[in-house]
Amino acid sequence: MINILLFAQMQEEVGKEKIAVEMEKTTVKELKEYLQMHYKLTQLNESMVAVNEAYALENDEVKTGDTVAIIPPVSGG
Amino acid sequence: MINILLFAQMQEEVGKEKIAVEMEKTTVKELKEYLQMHYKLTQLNESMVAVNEAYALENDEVKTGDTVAIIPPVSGG
Amino acid sequence: MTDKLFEIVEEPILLEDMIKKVKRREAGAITTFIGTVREFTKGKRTVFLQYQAYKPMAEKMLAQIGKEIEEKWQDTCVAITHRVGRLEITEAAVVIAVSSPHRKAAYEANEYAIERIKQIVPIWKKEKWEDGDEWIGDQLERIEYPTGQPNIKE
Amino acid sequence: MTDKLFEIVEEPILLEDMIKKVKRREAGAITTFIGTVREFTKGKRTVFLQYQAYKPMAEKMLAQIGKEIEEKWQDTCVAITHRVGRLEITEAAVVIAVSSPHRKAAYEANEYAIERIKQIVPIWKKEKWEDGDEWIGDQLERIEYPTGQPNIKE
Repeated sequence: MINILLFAQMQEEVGKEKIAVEMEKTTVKELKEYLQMHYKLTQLNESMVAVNEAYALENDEVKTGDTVAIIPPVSGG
Repeated sequence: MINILLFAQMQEEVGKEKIAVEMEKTTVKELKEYLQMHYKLTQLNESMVAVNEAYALENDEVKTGDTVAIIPPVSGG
Repeated sequence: MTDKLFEIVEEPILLEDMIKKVKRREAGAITTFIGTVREFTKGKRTVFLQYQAYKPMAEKMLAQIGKEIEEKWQDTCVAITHRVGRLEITEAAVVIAVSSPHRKAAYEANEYAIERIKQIVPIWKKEKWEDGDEWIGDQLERIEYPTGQPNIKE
Repeated sequence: MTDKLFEIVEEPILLEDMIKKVKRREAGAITTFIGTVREFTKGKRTVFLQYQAYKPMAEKMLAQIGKEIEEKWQDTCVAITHRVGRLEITEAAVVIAVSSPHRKAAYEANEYAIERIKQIVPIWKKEKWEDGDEWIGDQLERIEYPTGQPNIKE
Protein backbone atom coordinates (compact mmCIF):
# COMPACT_ATOMS: atom_id res chain seq x y z
CA MET A 1 0.00 0.00 0.00
CA ILE A 2 1.19 3.46 -0.91
CA ASN A 3 0.03 6.46 1.10
CA ILE A 4 -0.69 9.60 -0.87
CA LEU A 5 -0.77 12.94 0.97
CA LEU A 6 -2.77 15.85 -0.42
CA PHE A 7 -2.49 19.51 0.46
CA ALA A 8 -4.11 22.86 -0.16
CA GLN A 9 -6.63 22.96 -3.00
CA MET A 10 -6.34 19.28 -3.93
CA GLN A 11 -6.96 18.28 -0.33
CA GLU A 12 -10.21 20.24 -0.48
CA GLU A 13 -11.14 18.78 -3.88
CA VAL A 14 -10.80 15.21 -2.67
CA GLY A 15 -12.08 16.00 0.80
CA LYS A 16 -9.27 14.03 2.46
CA GLU A 17 -5.69 14.57 3.56
CA LYS A 18 -4.66 11.07 2.64
CA ILE A 19 -5.45 8.42 0.05
CA ALA A 20 -4.26 4.81 0.30
CA VAL A 21 -3.48 3.15 -3.03
CA GLU A 22 -3.15 -0.62 -3.24
CA MET A 23 0.03 -0.98 -5.28
CA GLU A 24 3.21 -2.94 -4.74
CA LYS A 25 5.56 -1.06 -6.97
CA THR A 26 5.19 1.73 -9.49
CA THR A 27 6.78 5.00 -10.63
CA VAL A 28 5.99 8.61 -9.88
CA LYS A 29 4.71 9.02 -13.42
CA GLU A 30 2.39 6.03 -13.27
CA LEU A 31 1.11 7.02 -9.87
CA LYS A 32 0.22 10.47 -11.19
CA GLU A 33 -1.63 8.86 -14.10
CA TYR A 34 -3.51 6.64 -11.68
CA LEU A 35 -4.53 9.64 -9.57
CA GLN A 36 -5.51 11.56 -12.70
CA MET A 37 -7.90 8.75 -13.67
CA HIS A 38 -9.48 8.19 -10.27
CA TYR A 39 -9.67 11.68 -8.79
CA LYS A 40 -10.46 15.13 -10.05
CA LEU A 41 -7.21 16.90 -9.17
CA THR A 42 -7.00 20.22 -10.97
CA GLN A 43 -3.37 20.91 -10.12
CA LEU A 44 -1.80 17.51 -10.63
CA ASN A 45 0.04 18.44 -13.81
CA GLU A 46 1.73 21.43 -12.26
CA SER A 47 2.56 19.59 -9.02
CA MET A 48 5.81 18.13 -7.81
CA VAL A 49 5.90 14.78 -6.09
CA ALA A 50 7.81 13.96 -2.93
CA VAL A 51 8.54 10.39 -1.93
CA ASN A 52 9.28 9.94 1.77
CA GLU A 53 9.76 13.70 2.25
CA ALA A 54 12.19 14.24 -0.63
CA TYR A 55 11.38 15.62 -4.09
CA ALA A 56 11.25 12.86 -6.68
CA LEU A 57 11.48 12.77 -10.47
CA GLU A 58 8.97 11.25 -12.90
CA ASN A 59 10.83 7.99 -13.33
CA ASP A 60 11.66 7.43 -9.68
CA GLU A 61 10.34 4.24 -8.17
CA VAL A 62 7.58 4.15 -5.57
CA LYS A 63 6.88 1.01 -3.59
CA THR A 64 4.57 -0.26 -0.91
CA GLY A 65 5.07 1.48 2.43
CA ASP A 66 6.25 4.72 0.82
CA THR A 67 4.60 8.02 1.59
CA VAL A 68 4.02 10.10 -1.49
CA ALA A 69 3.09 13.77 -1.25
CA ILE A 70 1.57 15.73 -4.09
CA ILE A 71 3.12 19.20 -3.85
CA PRO A 72 1.29 21.90 -5.80
CA PRO A 73 3.17 25.16 -6.44
CA VAL A 74 4.23 26.38 -3.02
CA SER A 75 3.28 29.81 -1.65
CA GLY A 76 5.00 30.09 1.69
CA GLY A 77 6.95 33.08 2.93
CA MET B 1 31.75 83.96 20.84
CA ILE B 2 31.80 80.73 18.87
CA ASN B 3 31.40 77.38 20.62
CA ILE B 4 33.55 74.54 19.34
CA LEU B 5 32.53 70.97 20.13
CA LEU B 6 35.12 68.21 20.17
CA PHE B 7 34.56 64.47 20.04
CA ALA B 8 36.36 61.17 20.26
CA GLN B 9 40.15 61.33 20.09
CA MET B 10 40.35 65.13 19.80
CA GLN B 11 38.17 65.54 22.86
CA GLU B 12 40.66 63.44 24.77
CA GLU B 13 43.64 65.34 23.33
CA VAL B 14 42.29 68.70 24.44
CA GLY B 15 40.78 67.32 27.61
CA LYS B 16 37.50 69.18 27.04
CA GLU B 17 34.24 68.67 25.19
CA LYS B 18 33.93 72.34 24.33
CA ILE B 19 36.14 75.33 23.51
CA ALA B 20 34.87 78.92 23.38
CA VAL B 21 36.55 81.10 20.76
CA GLU B 22 36.19 84.88 20.94
CA MET B 23 35.41 85.75 17.34
CA GLU B 24 32.64 87.78 15.76
CA LYS B 25 32.71 86.37 12.25
CA THR B 26 34.98 84.00 10.37
CA THR B 27 34.89 81.04 7.96
CA VAL B 28 35.19 77.32 8.51
CA LYS B 29 38.63 77.40 6.92
CA GLU B 30 39.94 80.20 9.12
CA LEU B 31 38.50 78.62 12.22
CA LYS B 32 40.29 75.37 11.43
CA GLU B 33 43.54 77.29 10.98
CA TYR B 34 42.98 79.01 14.32
CA LEU B 35 42.42 75.65 16.05
CA GLN B 36 45.46 74.19 14.32
CA MET B 37 47.62 76.97 15.78
CA HIS B 38 46.26 76.90 19.31
CA TYR B 39 45.60 73.22 19.93
CA LYS B 40 47.29 69.96 19.13
CA LEU B 41 44.50 68.25 17.17
CA THR B 42 45.86 65.26 15.28
CA GLN B 43 42.75 64.65 13.19
CA LEU B 44 41.80 68.19 12.21
CA ASN B 45 42.83 67.86 8.58
CA GLU B 46 40.77 64.79 8.00
CA SER B 47 37.77 66.14 9.92
CA MET B 48 34.53 67.58 8.64
CA VAL B 49 33.00 70.63 10.25
CA ALA B 50 29.37 71.06 11.21
CA VAL B 51 27.89 74.48 11.90
CA ASN B 52 24.72 74.39 13.97
CA GLU B 53 24.34 70.65 13.43
CA ALA B 54 24.71 70.69 9.64
CA TYR B 55 27.82 69.81 7.64
CA ALA B 56 29.56 72.94 6.34
CA LEU B 57 32.07 73.62 3.58
CA GLU B 58 35.44 75.36 3.93
CA ASN B 59 34.20 78.76 2.80
CA ASP B 60 30.98 78.78 4.80
CA GLU B 61 30.60 81.62 7.25
CA VAL B 62 30.68 81.16 11.01
CA LYS B 63 29.54 83.91 13.34
CA THR B 64 29.17 84.61 17.02
CA GLY B 65 26.57 82.40 18.67
CA ASP B 66 27.14 79.53 16.26
CA THR B 67 27.98 76.05 17.47
CA VAL B 68 30.73 74.43 15.46
CA ALA B 69 31.47 70.74 15.75
CA ILE B 70 34.69 69.14 14.58
CA ILE B 71 33.68 65.77 13.12
CA PRO B 72 36.52 63.29 12.68
CA PRO B 73 35.88 60.28 10.43
CA VAL B 74 32.81 58.61 11.85
CA SER B 75 32.74 54.98 12.95
CA GLY B 76 29.16 54.30 13.99
CA GLY B 77 27.12 51.29 13.01
CA MET C 1 9.71 28.19 20.85
CA THR C 2 12.35 25.50 20.91
CA ASP C 3 16.05 25.53 20.11
CA LYS C 4 15.38 24.19 16.62
CA LEU C 5 17.00 26.31 13.93
CA PHE C 6 14.43 25.28 11.30
CA GLU C 7 10.91 25.01 12.48
CA ILE C 8 7.23 25.07 11.54
CA VAL C 9 5.10 26.42 14.39
CA GLU C 10 1.49 27.26 15.08
CA GLU C 11 2.06 30.05 17.60
CA PRO C 12 3.21 33.63 16.99
CA ILE C 13 6.94 33.87 16.23
CA LEU C 14 8.94 35.90 18.75
CA LEU C 15 11.69 37.90 17.12
CA GLU C 16 13.93 38.01 20.19
CA ASP C 17 13.89 34.21 20.29
CA MET C 18 15.01 34.08 16.67
CA ILE C 19 17.89 36.44 17.42
CA LYS C 20 18.99 34.27 20.33
CA LYS C 21 19.28 31.29 18.03
CA VAL C 22 21.88 32.97 15.81
CA LYS C 23 23.62 35.35 18.23
CA ARG C 24 27.34 34.60 18.55
CA ARG C 25 30.45 36.35 19.81
CA GLU C 26 31.93 36.25 16.32
CA ALA C 27 28.91 37.94 14.71
CA GLY C 28 29.06 41.64 13.86
CA ALA C 29 25.80 41.64 11.95
CA ILE C 30 22.43 40.00 12.32
CA THR C 31 19.77 40.49 9.67
CA THR C 32 16.19 39.44 10.04
CA PHE C 33 13.42 39.19 7.51
CA ILE C 34 9.83 39.14 8.68
CA GLY C 35 7.20 38.23 6.13
CA THR C 36 4.01 39.86 7.37
CA VAL C 37 0.41 39.51 6.26
CA ARG C 38 -0.38 42.51 4.06
CA GLU C 39 -3.87 43.91 3.84
CA PHE C 40 -3.97 44.76 0.14
CA THR C 41 -2.52 42.73 -2.74
CA LYS C 42 -3.10 44.13 -6.20
CA GLY C 43 -5.94 46.28 -4.90
CA LYS C 44 -7.78 43.37 -3.31
CA ARG C 45 -8.36 43.38 0.43
CA THR C 46 -7.22 40.33 2.39
CA VAL C 47 -9.24 39.52 5.51
CA PHE C 48 -6.84 36.87 6.82
CA LEU C 49 -4.52 34.12 5.57
CA GLN C 50 -4.53 30.41 6.26
CA TYR C 51 -1.17 28.63 5.96
CA GLN C 52 -0.74 24.89 5.62
CA ALA C 53 2.55 22.97 5.60
CA TYR C 54 3.73 19.45 4.95
CA LYS C 55 5.48 19.87 8.25
CA PRO C 56 8.23 17.20 8.39
CA MET C 57 9.30 17.85 4.81
CA ALA C 58 9.03 21.62 5.21
CA GLU C 59 11.42 21.51 8.17
CA LYS C 60 13.81 19.37 6.14
CA MET C 61 13.70 21.82 3.25
CA LEU C 62 14.32 24.77 5.59
CA ALA C 63 17.32 22.91 6.97
CA GLN C 64 18.51 22.29 3.42
CA ILE C 65 18.33 26.02 2.72
CA GLY C 66 20.39 26.61 5.86
CA LYS C 67 22.97 24.17 4.61
CA GLU C 68 23.08 25.81 1.18
CA ILE C 69 23.66 29.16 2.88
CA GLU C 70 26.45 27.92 5.09
CA GLU C 71 28.18 26.56 2.00
CA LYS C 72 27.75 29.77 0.01
CA TRP C 73 28.54 32.27 2.78
CA GLN C 74 31.24 31.17 5.19
CA ASP C 75 30.71 31.65 8.92
CA THR C 76 27.02 32.51 8.63
CA CYS C 77 24.47 31.01 11.00
CA VAL C 78 20.80 30.77 9.97
CA ALA C 79 17.49 30.16 11.73
CA ILE C 80 14.12 30.06 9.99
CA THR C 81 10.68 29.67 11.52
CA HIS C 82 7.50 29.54 9.47
CA ARG C 83 4.12 29.77 11.11
CA VAL C 84 1.01 27.90 9.92
CA GLY C 85 -2.68 28.20 10.69
CA ARG C 86 -4.75 31.37 10.60
CA LEU C 87 -2.80 34.63 10.44
CA GLU C 88 -4.24 38.09 10.78
CA ILE C 89 -3.09 41.26 8.98
CA THR C 90 0.37 42.44 10.20
CA GLU C 91 1.19 39.06 11.80
CA ALA C 92 4.48 37.36 10.91
CA ALA C 93 4.23 34.29 8.69
CA VAL C 94 7.96 33.72 8.45
CA VAL C 95 11.06 35.00 10.22
CA ILE C 96 14.57 34.46 8.88
CA ALA C 97 17.55 35.40 11.07
CA VAL C 98 21.13 35.33 9.80
CA SER C 99 24.24 36.21 11.77
CA SER C 100 27.63 36.76 10.21
CA PRO C 101 30.93 38.41 11.07
CA HIS C 102 30.29 40.98 8.30
CA ARG C 103 27.11 42.62 7.12
CA LYS C 104 27.23 41.96 3.38
CA ALA C 105 26.91 38.19 3.86
CA ALA C 106 24.12 38.66 6.41
CA TYR C 107 22.01 40.61 3.89
CA GLU C 108 22.75 38.36 0.92
CA ALA C 109 22.18 35.10 2.77
CA ASN C 110 18.93 36.37 4.24
CA GLU C 111 17.53 37.36 0.85
CA TYR C 112 18.66 34.04 -0.60
CA ALA C 113 16.72 32.24 2.14
CA ILE C 114 13.39 33.88 1.37
CA GLU C 115 13.80 33.29 -2.37
CA ARG C 116 14.49 29.61 -1.74
CA ILE C 117 11.58 29.28 0.69
CA LYS C 118 9.30 30.48 -2.08
CA GLN C 119 10.74 27.83 -4.39
CA ILE C 120 11.14 24.59 -2.48
CA VAL C 121 9.44 24.58 0.92
CA PRO C 122 6.07 22.77 0.93
CA ILE C 123 3.93 25.47 2.49
CA TRP C 124 0.76 26.91 1.01
CA LYS C 125 -1.36 29.90 1.78
CA LYS C 126 -5.04 30.45 1.28
CA GLU C 127 -6.17 34.02 0.91
CA LYS C 128 -9.48 34.89 2.52
CA TRP C 129 -11.08 37.89 0.85
CA GLU C 130 -14.36 39.56 1.63
CA ASP C 131 -16.01 37.73 -1.29
CA GLY C 132 -14.33 34.33 -1.20
CA ASP C 133 -11.06 32.49 -0.77
CA GLU C 134 -8.40 30.74 -2.80
CA TRP C 135 -5.26 28.67 -2.36
CA ILE C 136 -2.41 30.66 -3.86
CA GLY C 137 0.00 29.03 -6.28
CA ASP C 138 2.77 30.27 -8.47
CA GLN C 139 0.38 31.47 -11.16
CA LEU C 140 -0.72 34.26 -8.86
CA GLU C 141 2.59 34.78 -7.13
CA ARG C 142 4.43 34.82 -10.44
CA ILE C 143 7.14 32.50 -9.30
CA GLU C 144 8.35 30.85 -12.44
CA TYR C 145 9.90 27.44 -12.66
CA PRO C 146 11.81 27.65 -15.95
CA THR C 147 12.06 23.87 -16.10
CA GLY C 148 8.50 23.35 -14.95
CA GLN C 149 9.82 22.23 -11.59
CA PRO C 150 11.38 23.92 -8.62
CA ASN C 151 15.16 23.92 -8.65
CA ILE C 152 15.55 21.16 -6.10
CA LYS C 153 19.30 21.13 -6.02
CA GLU C 154 20.83 24.60 -6.00
CA MET D 1 12.13 53.62 24.11
CA THR D 2 10.06 56.41 22.67
CA ASP D 3 8.05 56.72 19.47
CA LYS D 4 10.91 58.50 17.76
CA LEU D 5 11.82 56.91 14.44
CA PHE D 6 15.42 58.15 14.61
CA GLU D 7 17.03 58.03 17.96
CA ILE D 8 20.29 57.88 19.92
CA VAL D 9 19.83 55.99 23.20
CA GLU D 10 21.93 54.84 26.12
CA GLU D 11 19.91 51.74 27.04
CA PRO D 12 19.77 48.38 25.27
CA ILE D 13 17.72 48.48 22.07
CA LEU D 14 14.67 46.23 22.06
CA LEU D 15 14.02 44.66 18.70
CA GLU D 16 10.28 44.24 19.20
CA ASP D 17 9.99 47.99 19.85
CA MET D 18 11.77 48.72 16.59
CA ILE D 19 9.37 46.46 14.72
CA LYS D 20 6.39 48.22 16.25
CA LYS D 21 7.64 51.53 14.90
CA VAL D 22 7.51 50.36 11.28
CA LYS D 23 4.71 47.77 11.36
CA ARG D 24 1.84 48.71 9.04
CA ARG D 25 -1.14 46.99 7.45
CA GLU D 26 0.30 47.72 4.00
CA ALA D 27 3.66 46.07 4.79
CA GLY D 28 4.38 42.58 3.56
CA ALA D 29 8.04 42.63 4.56
CA ILE D 30 10.04 43.99 7.46
CA THR D 31 13.82 43.72 7.43
CA THR D 32 16.00 44.49 10.40
CA PHE D 33 19.73 44.94 10.66
CA ILE D 34 21.40 44.59 14.03
CA GLY D 35 24.99 45.71 14.28
CA THR D 36 26.45 43.72 17.16
CA VAL D 37 29.74 44.01 19.01
CA ARG D 38 32.03 41.33 17.60
CA GLU D 39 34.73 39.77 19.73
CA PHE D 40 37.48 39.50 17.12
CA THR D 41 38.37 42.03 14.43
CA LYS D 42 41.32 41.16 12.24
CA GLY D 43 42.53 38.66 14.81
CA LYS D 44 42.49 41.18 17.66
CA ARG D 45 40.25 40.56 20.64
CA THR D 46 37.87 43.34 21.63
CA VAL D 47 37.02 43.54 25.35
CA PHE D 48 34.24 46.12 24.92
CA LEU D 49 33.33 49.15 22.83
CA GLN D 50 32.61 52.69 23.87
CA TYR D 51 30.35 54.70 21.54
CA GLN D 52 30.03 58.47 21.55
CA ALA D 53 27.63 60.57 19.47
CA TYR D 54 27.02 64.20 18.70
CA LYS D 55 23.49 63.39 19.67
CA PRO D 56 21.29 66.17 18.21
CA MET D 57 23.12 66.14 14.90
CA ALA D 58 23.29 62.34 14.80
CA GLU D 59 19.51 62.14 15.16
CA LYS D 60 19.12 64.71 12.37
CA MET D 61 21.41 62.71 10.10
CA LEU D 62 19.52 59.49 10.84
CA ALA D 63 16.31 61.30 9.92
CA GLN D 64 17.96 62.53 6.72
CA ILE D 65 18.83 58.93 5.83
CA GLY D 66 15.20 58.03 6.45
CA LYS D 67 14.12 60.80 4.09
CA GLU D 68 16.57 59.69 1.41
CA ILE D 69 15.19 56.16 1.67
CA GLU D 70 11.58 57.23 1.39
CA GLU D 71 12.49 59.13 -1.76
CA LYS D 72 14.40 56.22 -3.30
CA TRP D 73 12.04 53.40 -2.31
CA GLN D 74 8.35 54.30 -2.41
CA ASP D 75 6.12 53.25 0.47
CA THR D 76 8.97 52.21 2.77
CA CYS D 77 8.97 53.18 6.42
CA VAL D 78 12.26 53.34 8.35
CA ALA D 79 13.28 53.46 12.01
CA ILE D 80 16.89 53.62 13.22
CA THR D 81 18.17 53.56 16.79
CA HIS D 82 21.85 53.79 17.66
CA ARG D 83 23.07 53.13 21.15
CA VAL D 84 25.96 54.96 22.81
CA GLY D 85 28.04 54.31 25.93
CA ARG D 86 29.74 51.09 26.86
CA LEU D 87 28.70 48.01 24.89
CA GLU D 88 29.70 44.45 25.62
CA ILE D 89 30.37 41.66 23.11
CA THR D 90 27.14 40.54 21.32
CA GLU D 91 25.21 43.68 22.33
CA ALA D 92 23.45 45.67 19.63
CA ALA D 93 25.00 49.02 18.73
CA VAL D 94 22.51 49.86 16.01
CA VAL D 95 19.17 48.52 14.82
CA ILE D 96 17.63 49.46 11.48
CA ALA D 97 14.06 48.41 10.74
CA VAL D 98 12.44 48.88 7.33
CA SER D 99 8.92 47.93 6.35
CA SER D 100 7.69 47.83 2.78
CA PRO D 101 4.86 46.27 0.79
CA HIS D 102 7.45 44.12 -1.04
CA ARG D 103 10.61 42.47 0.17
CA LYS D 104 13.13 43.69 -2.39
CA ALA D 105 12.79 47.31 -1.29
CA ALA D 106 12.97 46.30 2.38
CA TYR D 107 16.35 44.63 1.85
CA GLU D 108 17.80 47.32 -0.37
CA ALA D 109 16.68 50.23 1.78
CA ASN D 110 18.00 48.56 4.90
CA GLU D 111 21.44 47.99 3.43
CA TYR D 112 21.48 51.56 2.12
CA ALA D 113 20.77 52.80 5.66
CA ILE D 114 23.77 51.09 7.25
CA GLU D 115 26.09 52.26 4.47
CA ARG D 116 24.92 55.85 4.95
CA ILE D 117 25.22 55.62 8.74
CA LYS D 118 28.86 54.73 8.29
CA GLN D 119 29.31 57.78 6.06
CA ILE D 120 27.47 60.69 7.57
CA VAL D 121 26.24 60.10 11.11
CA PRO D 122 28.48 61.70 13.79
CA ILE D 123 29.04 58.66 15.98
CA TRP D 124 32.40 57.27 17.00
CA LYS D 125 33.54 54.07 18.59
CA LYS D 126 36.51 53.40 20.79
CA GLU D 127 37.78 49.85 20.83
CA LYS D 128 39.00 48.54 24.16
CA TRP D 129 41.51 45.74 23.70
CA GLU D 130 43.34 43.78 26.33
CA ASP D 131 46.45 45.92 25.76
CA GLY D 132 45.00 49.38 25.15
CA ASP D 133 42.30 51.31 23.39
CA GLU D 134 41.77 53.50 20.34
CA TRP D 135 39.12 55.68 18.72
CA ILE D 136 38.32 54.12 15.36
CA GLY D 137 38.22 56.27 12.24
CA ASP D 138 37.91 55.53 8.58
CA GLN D 139 41.57 54.59 8.23
CA LEU D 140 40.92 51.42 10.16
CA GLU D 141 37.40 50.84 8.95
CA ARG D 142 38.48 51.44 5.35
CA ILE D 143 35.61 53.72 4.55
CA GLU D 144 36.87 55.88 1.76
CA TYR D 145 35.70 59.39 1.03
CA PRO D 146 36.66 59.78 -2.64
CA THR D 147 36.34 63.55 -2.34
CA GLY D 148 38.04 63.68 1.02
CA GLN D 149 34.67 64.34 2.59
CA PRO D 150 31.58 62.31 3.27
CA ASN D 151 28.98 62.56 0.57
CA ILE D 152 26.71 64.91 2.46
CA LYS D 153 23.98 65.09 -0.12
CA GLU D 154 23.18 61.79 -1.73
